[in-house]
Amino acid sequence: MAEDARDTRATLALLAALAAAAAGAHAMGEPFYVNMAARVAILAMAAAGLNLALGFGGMVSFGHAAFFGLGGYAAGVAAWHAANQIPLTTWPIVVSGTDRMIVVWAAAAATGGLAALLIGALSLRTSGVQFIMITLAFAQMFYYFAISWPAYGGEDGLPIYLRNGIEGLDVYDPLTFFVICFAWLAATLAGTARIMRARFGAALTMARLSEARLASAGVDPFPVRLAAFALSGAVAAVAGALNADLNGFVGPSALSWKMSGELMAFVILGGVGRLGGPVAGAAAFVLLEHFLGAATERWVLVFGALLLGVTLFARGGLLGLLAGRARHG
Amino acid sequence: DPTRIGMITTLSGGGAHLGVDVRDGFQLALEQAGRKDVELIVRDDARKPDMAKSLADEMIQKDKVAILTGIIWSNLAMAVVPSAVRQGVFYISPNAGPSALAGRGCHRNYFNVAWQNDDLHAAMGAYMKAQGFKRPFILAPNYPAGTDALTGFKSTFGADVGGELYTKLGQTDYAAEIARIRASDADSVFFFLPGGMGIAFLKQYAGAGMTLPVFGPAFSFDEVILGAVGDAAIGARNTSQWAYDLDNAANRAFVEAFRKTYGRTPTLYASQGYDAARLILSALDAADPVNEPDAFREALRAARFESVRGKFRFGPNHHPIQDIYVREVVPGDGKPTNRLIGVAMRDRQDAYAAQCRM
Amino acid sequence: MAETALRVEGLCKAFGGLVASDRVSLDLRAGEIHALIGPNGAGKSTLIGQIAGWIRPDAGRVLLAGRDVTRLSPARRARLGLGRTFQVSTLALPLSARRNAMIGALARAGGAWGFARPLTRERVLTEAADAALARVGLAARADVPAAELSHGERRRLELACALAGAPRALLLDEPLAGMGPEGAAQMTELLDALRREVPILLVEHDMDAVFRLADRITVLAMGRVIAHGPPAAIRADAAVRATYLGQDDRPEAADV
Amino acid sequence: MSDALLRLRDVTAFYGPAQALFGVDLEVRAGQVVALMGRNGMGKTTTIRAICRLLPHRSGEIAFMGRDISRLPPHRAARLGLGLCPEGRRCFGNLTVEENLLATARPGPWTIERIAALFPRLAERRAQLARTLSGGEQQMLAVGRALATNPRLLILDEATEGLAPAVRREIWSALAALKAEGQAILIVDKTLREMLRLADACVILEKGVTVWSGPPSALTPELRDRHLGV
Amino acid sequence: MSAALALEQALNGVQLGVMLFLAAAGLTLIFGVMGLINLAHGALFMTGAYACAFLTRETGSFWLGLAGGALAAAAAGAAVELLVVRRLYGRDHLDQVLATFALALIFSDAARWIFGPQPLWLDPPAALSGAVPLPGGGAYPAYRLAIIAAGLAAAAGLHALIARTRLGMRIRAGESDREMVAALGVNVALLYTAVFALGAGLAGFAGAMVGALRSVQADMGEPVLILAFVVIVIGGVGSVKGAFAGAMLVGVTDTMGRALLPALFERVWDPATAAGAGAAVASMLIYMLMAAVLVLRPKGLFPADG
Ligand SMILES: Nc1ncnc2c1ncn2[C@@H]1O[C@H](COP(=O)(O)OP(=O)(O)OP(=O)(O)O)[C@@H](O)[C@H]1O
Ligand SMILES: Nc1ncnc2c1ncn2[C@@H]1O[C@H](COP(=O)(O)OP(=O)(O)OP(=O)(O)O)[C@@H](O)[C@H]1O
Ligand SMILES: CC(C)C[C@H](N)C(=O)O
Ligand SMILES: [Mg+2]
Ligand SMILES: [Mg+2]
Repeated sequence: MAEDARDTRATLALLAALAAAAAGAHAMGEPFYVNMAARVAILAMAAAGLNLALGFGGMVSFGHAAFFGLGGYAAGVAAWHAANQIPLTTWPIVVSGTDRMIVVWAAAAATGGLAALLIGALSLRTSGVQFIMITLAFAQMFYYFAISWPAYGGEDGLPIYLRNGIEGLDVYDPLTFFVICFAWLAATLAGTARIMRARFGAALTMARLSEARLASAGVDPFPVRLAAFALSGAVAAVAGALNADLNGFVGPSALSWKMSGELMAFVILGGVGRLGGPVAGAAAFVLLEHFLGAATERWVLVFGALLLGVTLFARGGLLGLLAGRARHG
Repeated sequence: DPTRIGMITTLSGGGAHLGVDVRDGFQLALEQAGRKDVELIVRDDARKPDMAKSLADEMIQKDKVAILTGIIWSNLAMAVVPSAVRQGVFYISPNAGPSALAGRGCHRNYFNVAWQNDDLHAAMGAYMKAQGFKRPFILAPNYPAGTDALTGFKSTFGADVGGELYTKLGQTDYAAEIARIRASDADSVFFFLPGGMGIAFLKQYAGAGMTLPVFGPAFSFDEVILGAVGDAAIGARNTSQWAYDLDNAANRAFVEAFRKTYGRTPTLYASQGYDAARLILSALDAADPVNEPDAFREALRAARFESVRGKFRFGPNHHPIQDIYVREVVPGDGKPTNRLIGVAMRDRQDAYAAQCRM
Repeated sequence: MAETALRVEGLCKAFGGLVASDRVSLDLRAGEIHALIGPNGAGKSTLIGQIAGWIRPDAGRVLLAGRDVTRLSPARRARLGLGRTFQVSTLALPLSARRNAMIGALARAGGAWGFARPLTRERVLTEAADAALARVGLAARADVPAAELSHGERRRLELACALAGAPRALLLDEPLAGMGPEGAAQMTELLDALRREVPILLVEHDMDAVFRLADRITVLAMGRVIAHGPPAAIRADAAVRATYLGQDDRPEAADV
Repeated sequence: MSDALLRLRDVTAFYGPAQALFGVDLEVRAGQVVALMGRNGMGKTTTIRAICRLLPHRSGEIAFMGRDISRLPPHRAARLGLGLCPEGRRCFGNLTVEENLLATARPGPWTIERIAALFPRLAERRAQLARTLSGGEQQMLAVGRALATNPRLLILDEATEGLAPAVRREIWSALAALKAEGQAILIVDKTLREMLRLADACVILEKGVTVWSGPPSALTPELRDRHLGV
Repeated sequence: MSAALALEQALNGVQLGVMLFLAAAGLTLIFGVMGLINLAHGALFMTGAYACAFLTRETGSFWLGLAGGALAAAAAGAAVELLVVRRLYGRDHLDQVLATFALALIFSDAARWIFGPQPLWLDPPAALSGAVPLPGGGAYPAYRLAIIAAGLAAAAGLHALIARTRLGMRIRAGESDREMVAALGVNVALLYTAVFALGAGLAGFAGAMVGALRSVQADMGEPVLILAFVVIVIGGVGSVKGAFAGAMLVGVTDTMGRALLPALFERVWDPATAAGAGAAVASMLIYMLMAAVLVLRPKGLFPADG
């Protein structure tokens, strides 16, 4: 479709701009801005995960911080055990902590995916407001658990003094770390595009647009939705793990409802159900936070007003402005 | 190039006045010094560990600060300090003093110019024991400084207390806790609830008709808190390494200058912010932190400045060795105020110094 | 006797105190159009819902080609060959006509679990969809988003979606609703031709079409079958005239 | 000049993209009872929804008491004196009988007491939740609720649908009493005989178009067969 | 646990429940009548508290402050409805969530801007300071008793309004058939503004009362909002009766959990661990309750439509 092509072009342009920004910052010896680009990539990836459920699948999850945070804790806990040389479990088999990124990613994806599968299986029995609220409630459950469970820092969070690493790469080099995050983001977007063009995507789209039509065609909407929800949770979790590594810290606030709201805001700000929407949304947020934050203490106010304006008036989000009118709703 | 100092502190939310006072005290010292080659960057951490961590990264990477300071809360310090000092930055704590950073986790670039978390509570334990209290009910929020506080108290009072309770950090409704105190057989209450938590607790404690005498560290009875709590606090006794009516020249000058600049009586935090700045300034006189870090560190360790608390020196773990006083809340001019009534401990050194190997 | 594509036996359904289906039995034979008529709220859509699996009956059975499907999900029934359209359109409006029809063929051609191959290269699906679109006369409109189709075209697309699944029995709920005279005539012709391919259970208020198309008619009123038979008999039935077709100047039989 | 209470000229209406009315003309004068007729799905209910401003306006003229109401929101149109008893009753199920009558009542000759006198069954069920009423009782309630707004024009859409014959008769006699008092009524009903007995004028719709109007006496069997299928 | 302590904790639970009811009643009413999810409801709670603190400081009278707090929140609610929410009725929940999330951000940052980042402190009125003796030897703060009384009175008043007045009838009729209400001559737009203002006013009232107990700060609305969601999901979205039942259930469960679990766990662990784990489980308790209710009765305890 023509709109698809425009969407793809806008997405590629955004990615190119992000990569160029990181490279430029690196060339100018500004590791801070390289890290900022990595942050954009990570948040965009998490929002892209959410977009799969919310934008493409129509499941308004207000609890994706749960998966993002779980991924972060997966990274944090693995690193903590590795740093303190305490095995994760001793029974039935000894599992020791790890600081190998690949293992951490797999663990994060599994944790997030599994949690999403569980939460989804229960939550998808409801719809509408109940769905929004029950996903929120489940996320709050994780949040309070993290706050009060003292083993991994509780409310204080869990500093990661040693960044998880990959053999042969200097992950402390901001540019290297950016490239890793960027690769993940690109892979997520490419994967999403691919899936959405295939049968599964068609069925998921139909489950959103017309559940009755899908079922009448002989495809049960529930497993399709659940699979998309789990996948979405897994992607958010990997992003969460990257985020924990970037910050050298993971705390309960990664699980808080504000985080869920922000992820949602990235998706909407960028444009719901558009491939590059999350990238545009996350980039706009990070840039606003940084430059508006430097310019005025009232940047939250400005951000809120912007979000309100986009929601009320520009229904295609930022990408809608870039690539044509809204696809959603 | 000027020396850049990054201050990450709490300027909004329940504990905001602590950060405000540290900042104001610090800035007062800078202004008095009148040095053009020192630049201070202040940011609000909203008492969130992750926010503090990312602000620290931003200051180190983007603003290229040489010295960080300002953190009020131990949990934030635990998120920031270890990675900051590892990146070669100096961290001068004007308040938070978690045991982990005093003992095994100590670092050559980390200095605490206030006190180790246990200190004031240990002093209060000793004081209450001497005063003949048998069963104090003790409570603190559940975070590093909270556990340090009760550990410190029991280290001098003994473990046999009338009740022990950990609350949620930032909690503002203490109905359930007060009910438990009422139902216990305690003869006194010792609490460590810094910032807004203490205000809420004291107001609700008085409102519930409780009459057991209360004790606590100085932060729970500073002038800001007394202004909000009012007469409900009269009679309470608290331990402190500093008091505005402490009689020494540096302090008299400080209190007067602070009152003149800000129109209010300085609190403990203001004095700590002031001392932190003066410590840094004294070391800057001797060396440059970026180019001569070792000399700068030695200058810090020597602590060649006149502390407003009087005698001051660092122990081997870069934490103070100092006297701890007892103050009592008395009716004042419109609102209650503190009066120095004695000394609880002399030359107190924290219990973790021995574990520190630099 | 012709083979029975679909049989409903003693279906009962109550919503609270309201009995929407009251021991309804009927069948659908190969090659026929069986019309289901009755006043608004008689329980026609509720009956279709129960046959298709969206509404769980309180009692009774639904048999599809002799197999009891009463407990199966709508999707399972669809996979067993039950196609349907809805009273209110369920098309995915932003998607093209072809894409809508392809979804109709999804289950028949292997299901939804394909993650890599683009839909546009799924020959089975595109072919099934194009054939169905051609069947309803929308071949030329295949790439147009459903939102841009006229109301009549949409109703035909709805039908094409059902046909793409190669159903063995078809439930149509008011396919003529909201159509102008020409649209209604076209659709009537299409249905007339379709009966040879798949038997149809037709709910419709347009009596012209019903009497033209139906081989048999079942009349529902207040959840109950009040008449059943060939069109001529139904047209003459007093009870049907009283409750549904409307009265003329003859004294009202039911009126005391 | 025209003393028309309600006048529709060439009115069209759509449900989303689907057109339901293609050109409806209709007139109700003060004190008159007008029967709106046509087979199923011909647009009677749609016409009524258009009058009551429950559908967005596209084209044509809708005037009530000489005033163009086509752009008014429904509540403003209603307050000018339209009292709707809708198809399917649509009583407020979570309100009691009395509350249903009171919630939207406006001052005028029709008080709760008078409505209770008209439908004694409602008086007996005063405190019962509407959703637990029988269908006939709900129908009476819907009529009563419309009357309680003290309308200049009472609009009844299938007010006798699904009712037992005895109840139906009660409603018809109540309507006759209303007519005697000079109440203007626009009525849609499946039972022609009773309706024609009451009506002063008839309007027949076919596929959303007014195809005939005139007095009941002019409604020949040939016309009925052609347009009403009987 | 002694009887006096049990009574006192039960009262604490009821007090929390009453406060939650006031916050949740507006939320559920707004959802029931207009089908709108309002994430800015917590901000209206905060508005009430700030307005009360401000007015009390300016006028010296807590009572004026309390009334002003409720009114200010109601006015803010009406303004929000007229300017923003009105455009959201027909939209899907996603847009509603986002727009009201944005409103919540705007409100809390605006409060920080106007009143400064530090909390304000508000004292209960002198007449209600001190404690009232309880049977069994305990005592209970007079102000908390007053909150319970005021909350119950507000609940009763709300019930009377909804059940007895014509406005209430119209509100309920609107839940059942919005179009018919309009067709019968009720200005639904105005009705909605009124309902929104009413819900906001109740939240503001609760915020003002709680403000004097705790502190008044910009983010005070958030936890209340989340709890109010839990309350109405448990009680049945759209049902005022459900909100009351849900609020009491959540209030008592939460308080009892916090009071009992740490003590229970102390038998197994040391006080710090027990406090941590007890608090963990206690704060998760209501979410577990909610999940259980939703699994058993997906529409809550008192579904509005049943
Ligand atoms: N979910 C439900 N809950 C309660 N009542 C229902 C429900 N669904 C349908 N009904 C009622 O059951 C009756 C039958 O409805 P149904 O939709 O089957 O009628 P229909 O014959 O298809 O009418 P129409 O010709 O108007 O489409 C109606 O009175 C309707 O109000
Ligand atoms: N909500 C709706 N959406 C789409 N089309 C509708 C809707 N309601 C009615 N229609 C269509 O509008 C046309 C006119 O319907 P309307 O209800 O006005 O007929 P009617 O004359 O009142 O019929 P009946 O005698 O069955 O009540 C019909 O073709 C119907 O299918
Ligand atoms: C305000 C302070 C008393 C806080 C405490 N020192 C801490 O480390 O958290
Ligand atoms: Mg139907
Ligand atoms: Mg009709």
